[in-house]
Amino acid sequence: MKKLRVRNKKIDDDLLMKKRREELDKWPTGKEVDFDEAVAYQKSLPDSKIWWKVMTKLREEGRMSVFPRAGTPVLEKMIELCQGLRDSGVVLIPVTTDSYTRLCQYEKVEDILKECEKTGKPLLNGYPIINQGVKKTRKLVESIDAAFSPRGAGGEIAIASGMTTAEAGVGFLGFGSYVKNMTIQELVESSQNGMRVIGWYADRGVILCKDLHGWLPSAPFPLSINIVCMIIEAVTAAEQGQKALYPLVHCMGNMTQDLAWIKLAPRVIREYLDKFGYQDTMIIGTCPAQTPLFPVAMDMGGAFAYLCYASMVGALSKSNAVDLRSIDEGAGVPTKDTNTVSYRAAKWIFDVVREQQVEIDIKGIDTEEKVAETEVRAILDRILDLGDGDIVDGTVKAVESGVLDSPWSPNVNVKDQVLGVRDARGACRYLEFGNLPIPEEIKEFHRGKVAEREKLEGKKVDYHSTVKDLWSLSKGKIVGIPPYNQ
Amino acid sequence: MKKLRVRNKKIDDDLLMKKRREELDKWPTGKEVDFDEAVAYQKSLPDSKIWWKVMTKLREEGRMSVFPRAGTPVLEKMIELCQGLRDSGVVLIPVTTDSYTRLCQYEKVEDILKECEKTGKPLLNGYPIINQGVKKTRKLVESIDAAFSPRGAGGEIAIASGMTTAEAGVGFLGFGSYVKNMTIQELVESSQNGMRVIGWYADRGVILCKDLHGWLPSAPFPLSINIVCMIIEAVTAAEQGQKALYPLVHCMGNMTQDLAWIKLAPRVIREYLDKFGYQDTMIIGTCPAQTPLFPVAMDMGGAFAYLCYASMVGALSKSNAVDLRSIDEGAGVPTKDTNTVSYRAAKWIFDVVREQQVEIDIKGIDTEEKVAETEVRAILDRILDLGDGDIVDGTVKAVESGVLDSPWSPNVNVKDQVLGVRDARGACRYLEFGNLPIPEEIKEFHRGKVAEREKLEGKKVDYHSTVKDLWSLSKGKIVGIPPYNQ
Amino acid sequence: MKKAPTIITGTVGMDAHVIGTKIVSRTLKDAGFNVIALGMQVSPEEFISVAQETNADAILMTSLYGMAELDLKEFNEKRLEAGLGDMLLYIGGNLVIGRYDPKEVEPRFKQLGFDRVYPPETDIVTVIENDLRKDLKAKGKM
Amino acid sequence: MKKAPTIITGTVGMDAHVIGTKIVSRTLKDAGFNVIALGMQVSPEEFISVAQETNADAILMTSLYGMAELDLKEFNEKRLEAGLGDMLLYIGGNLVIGRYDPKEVEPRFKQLGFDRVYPPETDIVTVIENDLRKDLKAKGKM
Ligand code: B12
Ligand code: B12
Repeated sequence: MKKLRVRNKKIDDDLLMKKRREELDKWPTGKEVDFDEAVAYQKSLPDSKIWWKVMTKLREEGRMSVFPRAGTPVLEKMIELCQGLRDSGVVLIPVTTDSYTRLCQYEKVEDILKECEKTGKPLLNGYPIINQGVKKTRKLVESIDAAFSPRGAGGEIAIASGMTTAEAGVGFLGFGSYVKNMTIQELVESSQNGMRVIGWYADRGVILCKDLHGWLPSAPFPLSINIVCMIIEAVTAAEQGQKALYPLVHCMGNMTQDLAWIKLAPRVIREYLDKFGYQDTMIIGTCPAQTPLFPVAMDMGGAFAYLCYASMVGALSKSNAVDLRSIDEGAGVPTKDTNTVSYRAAKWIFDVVREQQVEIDIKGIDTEEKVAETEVRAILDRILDLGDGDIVDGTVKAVESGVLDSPWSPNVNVKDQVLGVRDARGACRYLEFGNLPIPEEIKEFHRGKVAEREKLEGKKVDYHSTVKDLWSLSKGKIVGIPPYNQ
Repeated sequence: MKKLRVRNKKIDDDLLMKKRREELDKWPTGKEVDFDEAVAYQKSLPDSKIWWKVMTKLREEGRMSVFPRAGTPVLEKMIELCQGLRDSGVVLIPVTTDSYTRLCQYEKVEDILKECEKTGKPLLNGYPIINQGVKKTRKLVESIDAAFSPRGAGGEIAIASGMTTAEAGVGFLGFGSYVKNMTIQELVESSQNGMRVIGWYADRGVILCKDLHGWLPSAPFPLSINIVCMIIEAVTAAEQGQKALYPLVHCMGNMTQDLAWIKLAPRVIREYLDKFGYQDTMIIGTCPAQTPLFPVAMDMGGAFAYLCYASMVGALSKSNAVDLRSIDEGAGVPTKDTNTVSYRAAKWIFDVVREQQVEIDIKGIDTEEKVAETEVRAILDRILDLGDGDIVDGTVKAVESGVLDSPWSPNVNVKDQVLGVRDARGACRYLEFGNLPIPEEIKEFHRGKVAEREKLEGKKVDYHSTVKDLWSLSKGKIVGIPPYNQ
Repeated sequence: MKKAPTIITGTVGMDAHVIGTKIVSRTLKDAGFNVIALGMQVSPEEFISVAQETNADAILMTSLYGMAELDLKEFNEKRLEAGLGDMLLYIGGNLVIGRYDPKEVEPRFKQLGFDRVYPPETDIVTVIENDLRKDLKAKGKM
Repeated sequence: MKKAPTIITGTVGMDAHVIGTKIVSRTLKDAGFNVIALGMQVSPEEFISVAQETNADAILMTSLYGMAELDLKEFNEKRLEAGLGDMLLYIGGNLVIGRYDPKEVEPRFKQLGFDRVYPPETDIVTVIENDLRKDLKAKGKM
């Protein structure tokens, strides 16, 4: 058997320190970061601000939290927004950064931020963490008794501010959904020859947690590709010293599949972490996520139902948290009030259903789990073949050849030769397999399921079905049976 | 074995016709009813207005409808309200009557109704079906493509208007929750020596459907008493000629129990119908109901979550309908808009989850089903003993002696010596057994579960726990574990 | 020590919602009051005649079904005629039909003679401790 | 028959929401247009230079991330300078941050030079059939 390994040129400590400063020097607030002081500050945080400990405590006590999305540019408004979340029972608070910050356009941000502060209007679609800097962001963190996670950007400004998650490893989210021209080779280089900052903190006893996102399936699409990418993210993050991880499991709205994937993901991730020798990296839970399109603003009832569905799946799968949007998701950035009412609904489900510790079984979960698992193993085997045992090399070749592929990517270096559709019961199936190395009998299984839908609807399933399926949950119609009385 | 039977002095046809007219003569609109014309009108109705057929169609197609509550005095507003319901996918429409109509105070109603029409204000808490009469109510029925059910009152005015449900049998809902001084003997007389109107219609090919309500458990309370009463209602209704029935199963918010009861109720009702010789009376489905207190008006998120929970239980149990309140339930009579948004949420769950035809199993359902079934059989056995095989005589003696009993009744002739509380997982248990003939080992089971809660909360469970439990769902806190971080 | 004040409870008119008044009654009893619990569907006349007979110090009335104003149209007149002007009058529950702002409804019920008017789901223990004892003391009834 | 009109598509500024513009592009192609799909994150300058190069008849721009107004501040000036005053300009998506009333936002984008401004989740097939063909014909481009 090939020796399994992760390509990684470990840079030496001097260079690491130099690179860290260089990164921080991109904007004046970088000066607010003193590395040793940051470690000391992190170590002074109470357990209730440490992400992996909060997750663990939730699981041990049989409870859940919403993991929302929240970001608004002005600090005082941001504190208000987050306090609103805390009041609705949220103990895991994200700091969603704005799009310009994510693209390092700090000068532009500075001007707009001033305008925001002057006019009181939220002209940025998130919290500009770099421009706000450590002192101000610590004020945010200290104001609210919860754990914080920077989303999309933040680096050591976030860490020094007392946020307790950080990104390491090969990140498919950015590559697959946010960038236009990056190659997979560039992604690997940038995340691998990188700074090992997470490991540096871990060596000093500061464990920064991370959610595994995988390659975002932007539409109803089987989750196997995403799970493969979560495994790659997990193994490469562990290699860089990340000690606490958990999968965000993208739920597509078919209850059987959603529950099957929530079972499967942590199990196979654990297995591969162990295989690669990262037994000491913890998987501290699971967090189902609401992925497909949200009902439009006018359909408040549908929006509530969708988030209650996701909360219910989280509660029944005994997850520690659910990545939930607000009822305003289809409309725009949520306000404090729409967040509050949305997460109050989720909390009702959590407190009522999760705490009952229901042990549920659904007919067909086994099949869905087996199908997804077979796909995951087939794709990963091929990747390790391509890399001759090296998961990173294999990943590069896999993306280049479409062995790893996902639909609707904005990235011109992605093959984009695959498509998913729903079947007669709303489960996600492959419509186009592209170059995915999926075993023939599994392909047949998908084709059979697609044929069932064709029979039910009396018409061919094609690209247009895929487009229509983007809205299946949003319109509250997941299954192809015709409307009542028609 | 004793011969099982239902006491019933069948009145002769002439007397029946006389009594029917007497009843109708209580208010001038009674003249609008011509019996033969009513039969002809009923027979001319399309399937989509015939309750039992709509229910059957829903089940056959694997779909669901909300079964809401709706009633407002002015006809035009009532049509608007019902059209709003239909637009949100409701095909089973109730006509909730106002409190004065239920108590036959038609003169009073007439004055207020005039006032309503003049001012446009809904001064009555429902639709005064008797005062509105046949012509107007037919307009309501004909305006909307759905089946209609009069709630609380209506008699032959409702039937002649084209509504397709009607009450027969010994009705515990009124006796247990609406009246103050009636004895069980009086209840039995009034419903038994009654008019056999339902049978009269059935003989002419008009099947009027009925939901079995049982004795309303006004608080978290095990469902066995309620199910016993549904069996009594079923058997006595069948005796009077009712051919289509279905149980409203009162869900208390513990998912395991709710699903167990939904399985149990139709099964034991069928069994006893057969035992008593009513094989030709159909059970056409199940309809879970939201029974405990609703979240207050300010907690819109909680209200949505509660109704999504109930919808979900309905969908997972493959029920044909769910008896749902609106998010305004805790506040007051709902408007068209709050109905619409509420039932839109339910419809999302129905269309997304029900149509997936999920086959669910939950650990513990068997135990809950067995416990409830054992209780039901023990109580029914005692009733049949007391009545020497006659279920009606037995029922009279059972209520008089507290062998049938329920908490919080307004009726002074009810023992009211029983109480329920939730256990450590939110399931409903007996706290006080009163005179219920529950087997000792089952009593021990309840006591053990209550003890678990006492251990968890570190304090005695008593009357105050029962009062607190009235609000457990409404406050979104069903299980006794202390709040997070305390 | 004075003897315990006498309090009448019940739902007015045709209101069948009995749970609230049952809890109110038991809580008052547990707090040491002399309670006359009339249960549900008590007519305004019955409240008045029982109050006269028992020389009651207060009525804690309940109405949930939204039609209290209709039920209480002539109540105040009659109770003043009956010489019960000094008796405390509280009412609680869902006082009108539909969603409402308690602040708007309060004056309407004060007009009908009530000393205090409570919004839905009022905690009765707090009312006893914060309002009832104070008001009874102010009237020299405790 | 005239040759098919040329339409440019893409998301403007830093907007990464590409699915909508991908669907718009394919639907236009299927409807017989000559489509130049620039994908996501197209700068205003790029839209203008590609329009000049290809002599485009219309741009169907997309923006979902709420910052379109910031991205388009100087766009209209520049395109008029570039002599593209006659080219049709449509924009669709989530045009500002937060929940909004499309009626209020429309005039702001018309000010920025757009001929038509669409609310979130607009059906593109309807737009092509009802608006685009009509507008192109009116300009003699079809
Ligand atoms: C249970 C219930 C019933 C049961 C009642 C059983 C019984 N005999 O008690 C049944 C099924 C019979 C029933 C019938 C009807 N109901 Co009903 N019912 C309810 C429900 C679900 C709960 C009420 C309850 O028991 N609350 C619990 C008790 C403990 O609370 P409470 O009474 O408010 O009392 C507390 C406080 O208010 C306070 N308190 C009470 N009294 C007083 C007095 C004073 C002075 C003070 C200080 C405090 C105080 O102390 C208590 C403890 O904290 C509510 C909706 C909800 N809230 O979820 C509707 C509700 C009250 N019902 C309503 C209606 C309309 C009806 C019906 C007309 C039609 C129908 N929908 O079926 C009939 C009317 C029957 C009649 N003649 O009255 C409406 C009232 C609407 C309005 N006012 O606009 C409600 C709000 C539901 C709705 N949105 O439609 N109902
Ligand atoms: C998928 C998604 C993402 C994916 C995008 C993947 C990708 N590369 O495409 C990812 C995860 C990357 C993402 C990122 C972000 N997103 Co986003 N995202 C969404 C989501 C869930 C769906 C968008 C979508 O694909 N819709 C489906 C397509 C087909 O619809 P469409 O684009 O509207 O196009 C249709 C019509 O509008 C029309 N149309 C499109 N263009 C045009 C043009 C013309 C002229 C015409 C006539 C018609 C037309 O045709 C299409 C077919 O009918 C929405 C929320 C929702 N709706 O549920 C949020 C949403 C758009 N995102 C939002 C935000 C804020 C962000 C982020 C800033 C932060 C974040 N929340 O993560 C980043 C920004 C990244 C960036 N630089 O742009 C906000 C925008 C808020 C606002 N405007 O106020 C939304 C509304 C969510 C929210 N409430 O917060 N997002």
